[in-house]
Amino acid sequence: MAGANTSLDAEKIRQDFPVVTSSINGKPMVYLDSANTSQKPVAVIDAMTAFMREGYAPINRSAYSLAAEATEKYEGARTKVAKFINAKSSREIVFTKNATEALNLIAYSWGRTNLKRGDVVVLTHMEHHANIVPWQMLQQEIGIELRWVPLTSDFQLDLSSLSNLLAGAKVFSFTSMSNVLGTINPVEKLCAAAHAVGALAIVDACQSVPHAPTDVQAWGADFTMFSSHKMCGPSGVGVLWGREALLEAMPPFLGGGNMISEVRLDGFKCAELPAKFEAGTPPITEVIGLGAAVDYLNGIGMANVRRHEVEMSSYVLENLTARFGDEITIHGPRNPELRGATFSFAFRGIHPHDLSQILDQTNVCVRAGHHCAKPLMKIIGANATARASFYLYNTKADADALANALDSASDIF
Amino acid sequence: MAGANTSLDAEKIRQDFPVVTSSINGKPMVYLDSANTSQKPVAVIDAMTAFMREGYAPINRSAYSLAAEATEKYEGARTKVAKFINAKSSREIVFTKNATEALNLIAYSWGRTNLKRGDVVVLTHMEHHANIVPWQMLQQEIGIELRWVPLTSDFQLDLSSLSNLLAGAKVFSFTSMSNVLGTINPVEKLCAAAHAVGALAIVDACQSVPHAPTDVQAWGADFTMFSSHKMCGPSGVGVLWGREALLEAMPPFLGGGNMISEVRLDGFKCAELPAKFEAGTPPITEVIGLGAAVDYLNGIGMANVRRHEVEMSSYVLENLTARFGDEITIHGPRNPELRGATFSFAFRGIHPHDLSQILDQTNVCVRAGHHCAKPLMKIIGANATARASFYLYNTKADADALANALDSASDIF
Amino acid sequence: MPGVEDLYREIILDHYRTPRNRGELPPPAVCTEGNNPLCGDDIRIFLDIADGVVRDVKFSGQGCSISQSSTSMMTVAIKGKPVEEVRALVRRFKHMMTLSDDEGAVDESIKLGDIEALGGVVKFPVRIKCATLGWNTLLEGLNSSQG
Amino acid sequence: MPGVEDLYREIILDHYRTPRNRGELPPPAVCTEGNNPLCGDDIRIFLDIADGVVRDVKFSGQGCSISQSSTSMMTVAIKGKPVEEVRALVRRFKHMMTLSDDEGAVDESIKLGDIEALGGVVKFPVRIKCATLGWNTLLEGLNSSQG
Ligand SMILES: Cc1ncc(COP(=O)(O)O)c(C=O)c1O
Ligand SMILES: Cc1ncc(COP(=O)(O)O)c(C=O)c1O
Repeated sequence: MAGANTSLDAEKIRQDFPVVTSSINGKPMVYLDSANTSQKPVAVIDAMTAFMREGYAPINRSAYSLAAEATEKYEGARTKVAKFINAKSSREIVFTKNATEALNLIAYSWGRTNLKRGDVVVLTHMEHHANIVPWQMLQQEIGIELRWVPLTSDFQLDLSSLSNLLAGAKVFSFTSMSNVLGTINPVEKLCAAAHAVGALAIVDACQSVPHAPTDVQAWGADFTMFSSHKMCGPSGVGVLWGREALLEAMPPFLGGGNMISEVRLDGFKCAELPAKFEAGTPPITEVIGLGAAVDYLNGIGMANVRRHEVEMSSYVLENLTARFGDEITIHGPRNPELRGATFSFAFRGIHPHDLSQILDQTNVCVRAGHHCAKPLMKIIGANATARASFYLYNTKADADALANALDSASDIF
Repeated sequence: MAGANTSLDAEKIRQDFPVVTSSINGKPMVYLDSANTSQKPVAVIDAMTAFMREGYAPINRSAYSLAAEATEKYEGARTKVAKFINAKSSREIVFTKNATEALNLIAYSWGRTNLKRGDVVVLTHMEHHANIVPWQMLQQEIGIELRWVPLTSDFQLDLSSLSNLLAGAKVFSFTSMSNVLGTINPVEKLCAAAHAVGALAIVDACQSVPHAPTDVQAWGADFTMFSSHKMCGPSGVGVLWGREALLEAMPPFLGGGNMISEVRLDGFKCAELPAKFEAGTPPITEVIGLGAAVDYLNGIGMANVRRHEVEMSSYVLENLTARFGDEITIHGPRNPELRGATFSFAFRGIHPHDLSQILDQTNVCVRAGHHCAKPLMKIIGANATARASFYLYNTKADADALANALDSASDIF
Repeated sequence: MPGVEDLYREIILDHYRTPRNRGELPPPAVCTEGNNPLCGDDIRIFLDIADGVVRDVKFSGQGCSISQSSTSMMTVAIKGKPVEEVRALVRRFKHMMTLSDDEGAVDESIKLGDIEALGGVVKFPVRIKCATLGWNTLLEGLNSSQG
Repeated sequence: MPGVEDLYREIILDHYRTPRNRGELPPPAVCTEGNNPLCGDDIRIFLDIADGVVRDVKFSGQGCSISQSSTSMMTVAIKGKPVEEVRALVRRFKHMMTLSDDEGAVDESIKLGDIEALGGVVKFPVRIKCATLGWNTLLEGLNSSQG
């Protein structure tokens, strides 16, 4: 089984995740939907529970110790997140409700201020709806032009015409890793290409921050964002990172408490970063939980997480192909080094929804659907796919369970 | 002590709140900052912990049982919230990250679509920044006119010139209860006044939903919003309620996953209510926690909560006045029936920040500052006040502890 | 956890493997499109209505076994029926799916026949949208062809 | 939990009760305004600078004991001092408040005198903004009167 010759001890790590080690009807859980949302380790759950039982208090606004300590914990989490992605300063870290809000914040605040009719925003065919719809809303509203980087036949971005697409562009916004195909994109190269034409480089890092070391400065990115709930943290909090000068120059997005330094009947003045973009009471407990998730991941080491997932990818690809040959079509790269451990596939003509339902009989949890990437689905010629995604707590046993469950699916159809 | 002749057994209720019954340095906690954010009962903490340990899963998108059950819990919480405020349908309940986002959602989505240069939005002098700044942003952007309902000398809204202020208005947005003064506003009457001139009635119910029964239909309101974290629920989730026809007609606010029914390269179609306004992964665990908070409050009975707070108000007002006479100035109504149990005050010329610091020596937690209502502070002639706010878990002993701590503050100053 | 045998009854799999009335109808038949935003399924229903009677019906599109078989059974049940009867049947079906019904009383006496087999779907709430996709699309078609 | 006696030292309360250099200076003295968004406190610093020396300084505004006494002590310390010495003192003070210093090395040998009493504020992180309000406002004033 796993453990001995892998980069991290997934068998041991599993024990930290109560849902992962649970069983239903006596059958063990096989959670393969972490690209959607990850399970939470006891360390995170306990940090949240302890805070709510012992230290819950408002932050920023009150002088009493309980509140001062809550503030320190909250701001401490910000520092942890800043270090985790190698941001220059924690002033560059804005807590949002999820990655989607972060992308909307950029489109509303930076976009409405800096884009005008005819301006070009370049996206790719493998974007999540969160990196499409906010731009389409701007398109409707002010008439920007959207251009799309297409795919090659082996599920990479087709960069052959990138310079044409980027010509005159104001923004290049792309995912660091496809949540459908598993493809990992060459982020540094794409940021450099954007900057070469004076465009902003926005990296949707939802699928890579949880799975590999991140260095936004090495990327040379302008903005990035990701969600706590995909990286062992709680739901209800996302992170926007942006270069300080950019954030500094942007107008506020949501207005209200905490984001102001002055309010009079005739107008308001913004607070400093990052408060300027954190209107209202933030997800206090959740940010503290995210801080615990960062600690947890650091304890394991992101390079180890990445290595484990490369190993899982090798195993899954070899196994499924050996066992099912042409009966399974995996929509994504074959080289484990070029992908994350997220596999979308078609199997024996069984509709993904039915497949997911049947796999569920043995607690194998895979997602079926369009994975919030409808344009991509159309391009790969599927209405829906089944998707199995592996994380640090998944072992080869999980991959075997998937294969076994798939095999028995044909008993019904 | 409390209990015997009050409407609910606060001594018993306290036991449900670990922070409330905790002590620091051997001295019991006296948490008097619930108008800012409330403590959480064990029932809520346990519901969240149990979900994260046993049932955490994505909602809406996956067919496997774990996800289906999570979806049922999430949607079940929506139904609970709808009933709690007597909404017509749970389609009218949108989960946001906090009340502030809800107000911004209205200003961005309804406001930008329906307001134009010169249109009038009426607010009051006792609004929280969350119900001021989003409108000032619209003012900057499209040039709407803001008008303000002033206060009477006894801290009520001065309605004598309301019909003049409302003449030609498109929106009347006001708080159901002041978070500084404690004043409870005549919501039904104000909604009717708005409707009489064809204006929308928006009720900021952050300070009343946690403390008294709410019936949005009886109010005759168009929109209302409140925050989970002030009503025994977790941080990271707020509620927007709106009349279905209004929400139906509004364009989306945040774009991304879950809020669409179709996305193509050339555009998108919105999902139905309420998904249309819930872009991205929602605060899953937090919404389920809010559902548990609603159950908890229903178990006690909101009418009982209100009665307890009226009793607390009587006690606090009598006690502080009897003990300190002119040395204390309470900025707010004297009649306990017309106010919530939130008291802003000035005491013996001691700066509120210093006061709060000294009270903290005996774990008496009161907020000091402008309470996110700077225009109101200016009007009542204070840069800052100290504020003690009581909730269902506070007893007369807490009020006594406040008075004792105040008295000893003069030892230093 | 209910077993999949409650879901995948033989009659359902039969309609899935051998769908009835699959195809398209040329205009003036009314074509209505429906989709399930959760799983990406889409369906088109073609209705030929004259003198208040569904004279012909066909469907096309992609979907899972539940949406396809449910739609197939539906077409069989409504072909040749007066529109009012069809509406009553839709109400009866949606009632079985325990979805609220805003548009009139349910006639419990209406026989569902083979369609009864879809009753097991109720135990799988996520799949209710699959089972009702064709029916909701039909309803839209009926409404639009009536004016 | 640190006790308030660490915060409210006698010298601090003395400057609070009897602030030095309270008042305003007429133009051409430079007036800079600062405020603490958390508690609503505001402060105005009036600087009369000539030949690179702070010839006079006054302050007005509302605030808590910490912000008022800190500002009062600051005015005493800087009056008559060369601007460069004042800047070094500000750096030294902010260093004591354990705030990062981006603008140059701290000269640990600079004596703070009475101001040392504010060291206890560090144990109350929320109050650091109170203690530094006057100093940050001074810094802005120095910058604007030099630019
Ligand atoms: C009256 C009022 N409105 C709005 C808000 C904003 O709520 P939140 O910070 O949860 O968004 C608050 C609380 O801070 C409030 O008291
Ligand atoms: C690539 C990508 N971008 C954006 C998102 C949106 O994240 P969230 O739903 O947490 O806002 C996701 C996840 O759903 C994703 O996989």
